[in-house]
Amino acid sequence: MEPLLMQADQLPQWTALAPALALGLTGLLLILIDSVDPDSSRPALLAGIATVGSLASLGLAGWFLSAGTGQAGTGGGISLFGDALVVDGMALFFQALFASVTALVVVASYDYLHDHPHRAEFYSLVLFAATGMALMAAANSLAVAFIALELASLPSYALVAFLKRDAGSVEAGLKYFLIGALSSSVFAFGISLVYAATGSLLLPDVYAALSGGVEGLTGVAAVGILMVAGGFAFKTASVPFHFWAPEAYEGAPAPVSAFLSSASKAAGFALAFRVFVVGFPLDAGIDWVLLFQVLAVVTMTLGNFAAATQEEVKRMLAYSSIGHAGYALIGLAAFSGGAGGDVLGASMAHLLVYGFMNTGAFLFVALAEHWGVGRTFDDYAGLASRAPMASVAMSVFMFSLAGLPPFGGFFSKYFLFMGAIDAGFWWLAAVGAINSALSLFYYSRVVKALWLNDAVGEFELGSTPTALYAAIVFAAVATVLLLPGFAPVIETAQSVATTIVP
Amino acid sequence: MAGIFDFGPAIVLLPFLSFLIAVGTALSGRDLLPKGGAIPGIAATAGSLVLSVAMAAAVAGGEVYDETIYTWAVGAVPGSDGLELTFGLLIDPLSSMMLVIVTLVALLVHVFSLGYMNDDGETGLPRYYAGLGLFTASMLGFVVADNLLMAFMFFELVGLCSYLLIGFHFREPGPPSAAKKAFLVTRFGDYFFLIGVVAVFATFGTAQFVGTEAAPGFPVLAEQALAGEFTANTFLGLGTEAWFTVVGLLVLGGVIGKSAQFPLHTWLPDAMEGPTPVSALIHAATMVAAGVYLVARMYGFYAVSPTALGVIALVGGFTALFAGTMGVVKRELKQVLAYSTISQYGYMMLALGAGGYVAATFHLLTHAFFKALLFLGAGSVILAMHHNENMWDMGGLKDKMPVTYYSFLAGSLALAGIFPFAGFWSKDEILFETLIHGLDGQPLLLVGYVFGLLAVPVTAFYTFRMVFLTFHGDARTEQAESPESVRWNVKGPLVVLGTLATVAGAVNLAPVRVLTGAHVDFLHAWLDGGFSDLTVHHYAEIDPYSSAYIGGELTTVLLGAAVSLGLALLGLGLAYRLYAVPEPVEHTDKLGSAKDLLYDNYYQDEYQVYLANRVVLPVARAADTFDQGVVDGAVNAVSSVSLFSGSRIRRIQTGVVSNYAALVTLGLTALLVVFGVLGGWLL
Amino acid sequence: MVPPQYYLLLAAAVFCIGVFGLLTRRNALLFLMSVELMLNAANINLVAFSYYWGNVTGQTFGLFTMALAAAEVAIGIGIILVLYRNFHEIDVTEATTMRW
Amino acid sequence: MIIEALIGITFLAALVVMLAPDEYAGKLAFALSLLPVVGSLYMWAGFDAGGNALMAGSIAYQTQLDWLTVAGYDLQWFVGVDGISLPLVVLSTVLSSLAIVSAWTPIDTRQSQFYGLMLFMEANLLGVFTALDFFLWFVFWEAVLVPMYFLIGVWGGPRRKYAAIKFFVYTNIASLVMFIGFMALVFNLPVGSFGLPEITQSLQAGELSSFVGLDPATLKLAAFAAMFAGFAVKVPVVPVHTWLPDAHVEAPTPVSVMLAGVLLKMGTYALLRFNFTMLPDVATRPLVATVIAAIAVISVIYGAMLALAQQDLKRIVAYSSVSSMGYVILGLIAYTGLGIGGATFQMVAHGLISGLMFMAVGVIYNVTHTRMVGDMSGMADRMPITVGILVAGAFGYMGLPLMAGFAAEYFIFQGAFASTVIPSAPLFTAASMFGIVIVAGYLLFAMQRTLFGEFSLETDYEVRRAHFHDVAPLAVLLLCTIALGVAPNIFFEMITDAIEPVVAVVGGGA
Repeated sequence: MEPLLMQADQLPQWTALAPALALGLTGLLLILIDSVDPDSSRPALLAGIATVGSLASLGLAGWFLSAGTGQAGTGGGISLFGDALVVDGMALFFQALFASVTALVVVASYDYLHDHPHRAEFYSLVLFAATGMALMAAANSLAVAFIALELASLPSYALVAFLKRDAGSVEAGLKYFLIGALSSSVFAFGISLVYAATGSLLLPDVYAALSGGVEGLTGVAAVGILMVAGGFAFKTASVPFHFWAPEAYEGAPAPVSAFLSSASKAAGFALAFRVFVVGFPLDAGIDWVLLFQVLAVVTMTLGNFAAATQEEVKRMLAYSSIGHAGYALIGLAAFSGGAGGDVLGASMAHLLVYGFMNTGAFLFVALAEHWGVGRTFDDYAGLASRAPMASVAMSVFMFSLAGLPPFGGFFSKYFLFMGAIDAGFWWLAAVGAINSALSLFYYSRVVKALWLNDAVGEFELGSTPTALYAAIVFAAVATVLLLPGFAPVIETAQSVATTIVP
Repeated sequence: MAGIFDFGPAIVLLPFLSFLIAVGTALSGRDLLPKGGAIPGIAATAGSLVLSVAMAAAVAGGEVYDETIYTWAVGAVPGSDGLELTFGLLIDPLSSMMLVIVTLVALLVHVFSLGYMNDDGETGLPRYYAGLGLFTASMLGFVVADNLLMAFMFFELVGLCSYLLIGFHFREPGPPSAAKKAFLVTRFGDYFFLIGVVAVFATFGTAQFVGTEAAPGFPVLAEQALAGEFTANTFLGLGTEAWFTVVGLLVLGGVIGKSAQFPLHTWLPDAMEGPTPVSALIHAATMVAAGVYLVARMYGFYAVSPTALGVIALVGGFTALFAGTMGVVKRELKQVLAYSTISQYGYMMLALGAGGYVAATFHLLTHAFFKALLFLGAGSVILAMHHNENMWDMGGLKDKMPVTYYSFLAGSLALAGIFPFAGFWSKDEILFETLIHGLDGQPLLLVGYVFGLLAVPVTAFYTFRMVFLTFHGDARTEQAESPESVRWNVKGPLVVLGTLATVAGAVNLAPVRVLTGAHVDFLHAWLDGGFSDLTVHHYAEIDPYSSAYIGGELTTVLLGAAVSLGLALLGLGLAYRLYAVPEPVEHTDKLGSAKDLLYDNYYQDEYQVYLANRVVLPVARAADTFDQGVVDGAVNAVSSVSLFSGSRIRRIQTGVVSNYAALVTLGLTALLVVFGVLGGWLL
Repeated sequence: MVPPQYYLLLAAAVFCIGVFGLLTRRNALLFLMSVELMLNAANINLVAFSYYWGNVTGQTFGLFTMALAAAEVAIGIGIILVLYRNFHEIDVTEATTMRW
Repeated sequence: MIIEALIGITFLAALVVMLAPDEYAGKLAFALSLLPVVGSLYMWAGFDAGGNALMAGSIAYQTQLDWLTVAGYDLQWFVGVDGISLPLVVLSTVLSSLAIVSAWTPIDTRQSQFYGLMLFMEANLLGVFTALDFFLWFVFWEAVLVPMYFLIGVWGGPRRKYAAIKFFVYTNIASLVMFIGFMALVFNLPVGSFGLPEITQSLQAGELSSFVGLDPATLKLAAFAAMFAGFAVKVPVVPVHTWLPDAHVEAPTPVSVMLAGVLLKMGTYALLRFNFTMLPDVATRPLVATVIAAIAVISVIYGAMLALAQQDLKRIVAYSSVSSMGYVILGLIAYTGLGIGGATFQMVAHGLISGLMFMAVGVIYNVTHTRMVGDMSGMADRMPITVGILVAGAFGYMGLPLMAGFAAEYFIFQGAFASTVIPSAPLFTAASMFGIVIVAGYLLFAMQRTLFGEFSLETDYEVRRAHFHDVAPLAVLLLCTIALGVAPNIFFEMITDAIEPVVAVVGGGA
C-alpha cells in the first residue's frame, strides 16, 4: 500500500469530516473575500477558489475512499459528535459525488454569470449547499438529518431565485421555497413523531427501539416514518413532493438546475438510504419497502410520461429528473434486508453516473441559454452543425440518460434493474423498463433536433465560453469513461452499501 | 484406373465451361468471340456427345458407374455419422441413353442457332449462348444425378435456364411474362417435389437412386420396407405404404410442373415466346423431358405404390387427350407443337403409370428426335417467314423449302404415329402396355387407355392440319411467296433429325418380336441391363400389374396396332380433306361453342390468372392493409396512447403553487390512509 | 401529569391548522406563517416527549428547529421581496408563468 | 488477442474516419475496413475450436479478463468464437466493407460522420458476435442501436425520423424485456459470473432454484417467453415486425444492407445462444414448440404475402426478410442438426443475399431516383450488368440451388421435417415451404415489371450506367453467395460442429 494511503488511518478522527469541511470553509472564504473587497469584480479568482475548494473536497473524499477510511477494512464507520455523524464509505462516496458536481457547476457558472454581480454570494451559496449535502450523507441522527437538509435547502432556495430580475427565476424560487417549507415542516413533524415513539433521534437507537416494538405508539412511529419519507421525497423530487421540481429546474439558472437535479437529489437519497436502512426496521408498523415501491413506480411513470410531450428542453430534463428519482428509489423499493446492499449500491452508482450526465445535460442547456438560441426543441434544430463538440456531448448525455451504451448510464440503469430482479421485484424492473423505453423517445428528440433537423434560421453563435465548454466536455468524457471504468464505482458502492445494512 | 467413367463430370462441365466463356464475353460487352460465342458451345456439346457415346458404349459393354464425387454437406445427427448430402454420378443404361439424346439434341440446337440467331442478326448472342450452355449443363447434371437431391438441384437450374431463355427477348412485353409464368408454374410443382425430396431423406435417410449393397438406394429400401425388412420412418401417423404413396405423389408434383401435365401445363404454350431453338431444346430433350425422366429414374419407388402409379397413368392419359384437343384449333405453328408436346408427354406418363417403363423410355427417345425436328423445322419456316408464325399466312412452302418440308413431314408422320415412323412404334407400345395391364383388372388403366386411344386421331389431325396449312396449297401471303432461304446450319440438323425420326423406332420393335420371336426389342434389352435393382424385369416384378390379353398376345398386339394406326389414319384423312386444298378455310365454326372453349384452352389460363390476380393478390393486399392498420396500428397506438397520457399527466402541474400544496397534502394523506390500513394502526 | 397522547393530539391539531392555513391562504406571508405553525407542532411533540422519555434530545432539537425556522423565514422574506418586485403582488397564485 | 485487435481497430478506424475530411472519408473508411476483413479471414483460416462455446466446447481466440463485480457476480471481458459465431463475424466484416463501398455514390453529405458511424456499428457488431459474457454482450448489443439511429435518421428518406425513432424505441423495449427475463434466470442459479458458458452449463445441470413463488420449470418458461419476445422483435417475426419495413424503406442503401444483412442476425443469433441453447427443455415442450413453429410459419407466409402486395422494391425485399427470418425460426425450433445448422447457415446466406438485393435496388435507385415498381420498366436495357446481377440475386433469394439461400433453406426444411420436437413437423415444414413459391411470385412479378419490357422511366433523371464501384460489391456478394451454395462446408462444417451439442441435449434426429 502506498504511504499516502497509510496516513489516512493515522489522522485524528475529526479529520474524517474534511471533505465537508473543505466545502464549508471555501464558502466562508468566499464570503470573506467578498466582504473585504465587495466592489471589485474578480470572477476568475472567485470561481477559481470555489473550484479549488470543491476539487479539494473531491480529492479528500477520493483519498479517504481509496484508503479505506471508515470502511470495513479499517474498523468501520467513524462516529463523531456522540454518534450524530458517521463517516463511512457511503458518506464518502456521496461526498465525492457532491464535490464532483459542485466542481462542474462552479466551473460552468464562470461563463454563465459572465456579466452578473454577486458572484461571490453565488459561489458561497453553492458551496454551503454542498456542505449541507455532505453532512446529509454523514448524518447518523435525525436531528443532524434535519439540520443538514435545511443547510442544503436554504441556499438552494436563494440560488434558484438568484436571477432576481428574471420573473421565471423568482417564480421558481418561490415555488421551490414554499413547497420546501411545507416539506420541511412535514419532515420535522415526522421526526418529532418518531422521537415520540422511540425517545431517541440517533438512528441505531431508533432502530433498536422500533425493532423491540413500541407498544401503543406503533401508529405514531409509522406516521412519523411516513412523514420523514415525505421529507426525503421533497429533496429527491419524488411524487407527491415533486411539484416544485419542474418549475424550479426550468426557472432556475441552468447551472443551478444542474446542481439541484444532480447533487441535491443525490443528497436526498444519501440521507434516505441511511435513515431508512439504519434507522427504520422493515416491520416498524409500516411496510416502507412497499411505500417506496409505490413511490418509485408513480414517480418514474409520472416523470417520464410528463417529460414525453414537453416542448422545452429544460423542462423535459426537469421531468426526466423526476423520472430518474423514480429509478433511484428502486434502491429502497427493492431493499430486502441482508442482500439489500447490492441494490442500494446500484442505486448509489446510478446517482453518481446521473450526477455527471444530468449535470452535463443541464450545462448544455446553460450553453444554449448563453448563446440565446431559445429553449424549445425546435430552437435546437441543426445546432450540431454549428457546435459539433457540444452536440456530441449532449447526445452522449441523452443516450446515457436513456440507458444506452457505450455510456455510463447504461450500466447504472441496468444494474439497478438487475438489483430489483435479484430481490424478486421483477415487476419493478418491468415498470422501469417501460419507462426507460419511453424515455428513449423523448431523449432522442433532443438528439433528433440537434443532428437530424435542419436549422430554421441563420444566426451567429456568440463566442465559445471556454469554462462552460470545458465543464460539458469533462462531464461527457466522464459519462463515457464510466462505462469501461464502472468497476470501481459499482464495487465501491455495493461494498459500502452492504456495510450499513444492519 | 482411368476408365471412361472418370470423364463423367466432364460431360456436365464442358457445357458449363462454355457458359462461363459466354458470360465472360457478355460481361466484357465486346465482340470477343466469333459467332457471338456459339463456337465454344458447339465444341462443348460435341465433346459431351462424344463422351456420352463413349459411355453408352461402355454401358453396352456391361459396365455401370455410381460414385459419389462430392460431399455437399453433412447434417449432424447425434449418435450417427449424420445425414450426407452428396453429388454423384450414376451412369447406367437409362442415363447413358438420355445423355446421348440430350447432348445430340443440344449439339444440333447449337448448330441450328447459328442459322436461326446469328444469321438473323440478333443482339445479345453471348447471353443466348450462355443460356444454352447452362441449360445443357443443368440438364446433363440432372440426368447423371445419382440421388434425388442432386436431381432436384439441377431440375431447378433447368427451370432457371428456361426462364433466362424464354425471356431472351426481354425488351418485348411477351417473353418476360412467359418466362415468369414458366418459372412460377414449374416452381409450384417443384414445391411439392422439394417436400418429396425432404420426405425421402426423412423416410429413408438416403436419397440415392442405387446405393450400395450395404446402403441401398431409397427405391430398394421402400421395397424392403414393404417387405418388412427395413423400418422406414413414416410421418403423420400414416402406414408405410400410404406414406410412400404420399411421398411419391409429392415428387410427382415436380414432374407434373416440368413435364407440363394437367393442371400445370399452362406455362408451356406461353413458353413459345422464347427463340425457337430454345423451344426445341426445352421440349425435346431438356426441361419437359426432365419430369418424365425423373419418374423413370426412380421407377422402383413408384412401382411399389399402386395408387401413385394409377394417378400417374390417369394424369398422363387425360393430358394426352386434353392437350391434343387444344392443339386442333391453334393458328400459330409453334402453338400446335406446344400442345402436341404436352400431349406426347402425357403418353409417356400414361406408360409409366401403366407399368410400361420401356415404352415410356422408348417414347421419350423417339419424341426427343421428332419433336426437336419439328421445332427446328418450324424454326426454319419461321425464319423463312420473317418471324411470322401464323399458319394461315403460309401455305405452299413445300416446293420452296424441300429439305425443311421432307424432314418436317418425317417428323409429323412420327408424331402422328404412322407406320413405320419412330413415333408409331413407341406410341403403339405405350397403348399396348396400358391395354394389357388394364385388362387385368385395372379399370383405371383402361380409362387411361381410352384417353390415349382417343388422342391418337386428334394428334394425327392437328399434325397434318399443320403440315397442310404450312406447306401445301397456295401461298397465302407475300412472305410465303418468297420465303427467305436458309443455310446449311439449319438444314443439317433437320436432315440428321429427320433420319432419326424415321428410323429410331427400330431400336425397339416389340411387336416384331412378338410376331417373329426375334429379339429385336433392343431397347428393352438395353434397359434390362445395369444395376439389378434398376432393370426392367425387376420393375416388372415389383409393380402391381400383370398382363391379360384379348385372345392372346399376338392378337392383342395386332389388334392394338391396327386400331391405333387406323385411328391415326382417320385423323390424317380428315385433315387432308379439310386442309389439303389450295384455299383452305377455318372449319372451327363447326365446333360450335366448343370452339371458344378450345381457343381459350378450357379456361385453364383464366382460372389460374384469376387465382393469382383475383384471389392471391387481394388477399395479399388485405394482409397489407391488416398489417398497416392493425399490427402496425397497434404499435402506433401504443405510442399515441403513451404520448396522450403524457400530455394529460403534465396537466397536473397547474403552475399554481397552492394547488401543489394541496396535492402534496392530499398525496400524503392518501399514503397515510393506505399504509395506515395496511399497517393495521388505522381503522 | 398530562398523558402524552394529549400532546400528540395538540400537536396534530396545530399541524392541521397550519396545513389548513397553507391551503387556504394565497398571501405569501400567511403561507409562511402557516408553515411556522406546522414546525411548531413538531416542537410541541419534541418538547413533550423529551419530558416523557426523560432526555433532553427533543428539547435540544426543538431549539434547532426554531433557529432553522427563523433562517427559513429570512430566506422566505427575501424571496417574497423579489416576488413583489417582479409580479407586484405577493399572492402566491399569481406567479404561474411556468406550468404543465 | 485477435478479437480485441479486430474490435479495437474498427473502433479506432471509426474515430479516424470521423475526423477525416468528407472528401476522403469514403475511401479511407473502405481501406480501413479491409483490416477487419483480413483479420476475420485470418481467424477463419486458423480456426481450430470444436464444439459449442456455451457447452464446454473449446473456444477459439478466447480472452477472459475480470472487469468488475456486481452484486457478487463477476462481469468479465470474455470474448471468443466458435463455429456459430465465426461465420457471423466474417459476414459482418465483409458486408461492412462492401456496404461502405456501396455508400460512395448515394451518400453525399456529412460523409465522415456516415462512414465513422458505419465502422462504429461494425465494431459493435463484432462485439455482439464474439462476446461470451452477458453484460459485455449486452453492451455491444445495445450499442449497435446508437449508430443505426443516426444512420437512418440523418441520411434516410422522407420519413427517416419516424422510422429511426420507431426502430430505436421498439428494439430498445425488446431488449429490456429480454433483460428482465434473463436476469430472473441468472439470479436463481448458483453461478458467480455472467459468463454465458457458466450460466448455460449451470442451467443444463438443473441447478435453477425457484423464484418469487415460481418453481424452476415455470420460471424457465417465463424467462424463455420474455427472452423470446425480446429477440423476436430484433429478428423480427410476425407480429412484432412492423418497424422493419419502415426502417428499410427510409434507410439509405448501405444502411439497409447492414440492417438486413447483419442486424437481423443479431436476433436469431441471440435466440440460438440464449433460448435454444440455454433452455432446450422449455423450447421442446410440445406447446411451446407448436407456438414457435406456428410463429415461424406465419412469418414466412404472412411476410411473403405482404411482400406480394408492395410496390416499393425496397419494401418488397424488407418484407421478404421477415419471411426469410421465419425459416430461421423454424430451423431453430426443429432441434435437429440440419435444422439448427441450417438456421445458422441461413443467417449468413440471407445476410449475403439480402445485402445483395438491397444494394442492387440501391444502384438502380441511384440512377433512377425511384424505387416504385410502376415508375420504371426495361431497366435491363440501360443497366445490363446491374440487372443481371440483380436477377441472379433474386433467384438466389428464391432459393436457387447452388446458391447459398438454397443450401440454407434446404437444410432447414430437411431438419424441420424430421423434427421430433415440433408436433406434426411435416405439416409445419410443408406449410412454410410454400414460401418458396410466393417469393418466386413477387420477385418475378417485380422483375418483370421493372427490369424487362420497353425502357421507360417516370422521373426525368438521366439514366447512366452505374459506376464500377457500385457494381463491384454486388459482384463480390454474388460470388460469395454462389461459393457458399456450391461449397456450404466453408461454414457449415464448423456450424455443425458447434450446434451438435445443442441438438444432442434434446436427442433430436436429422
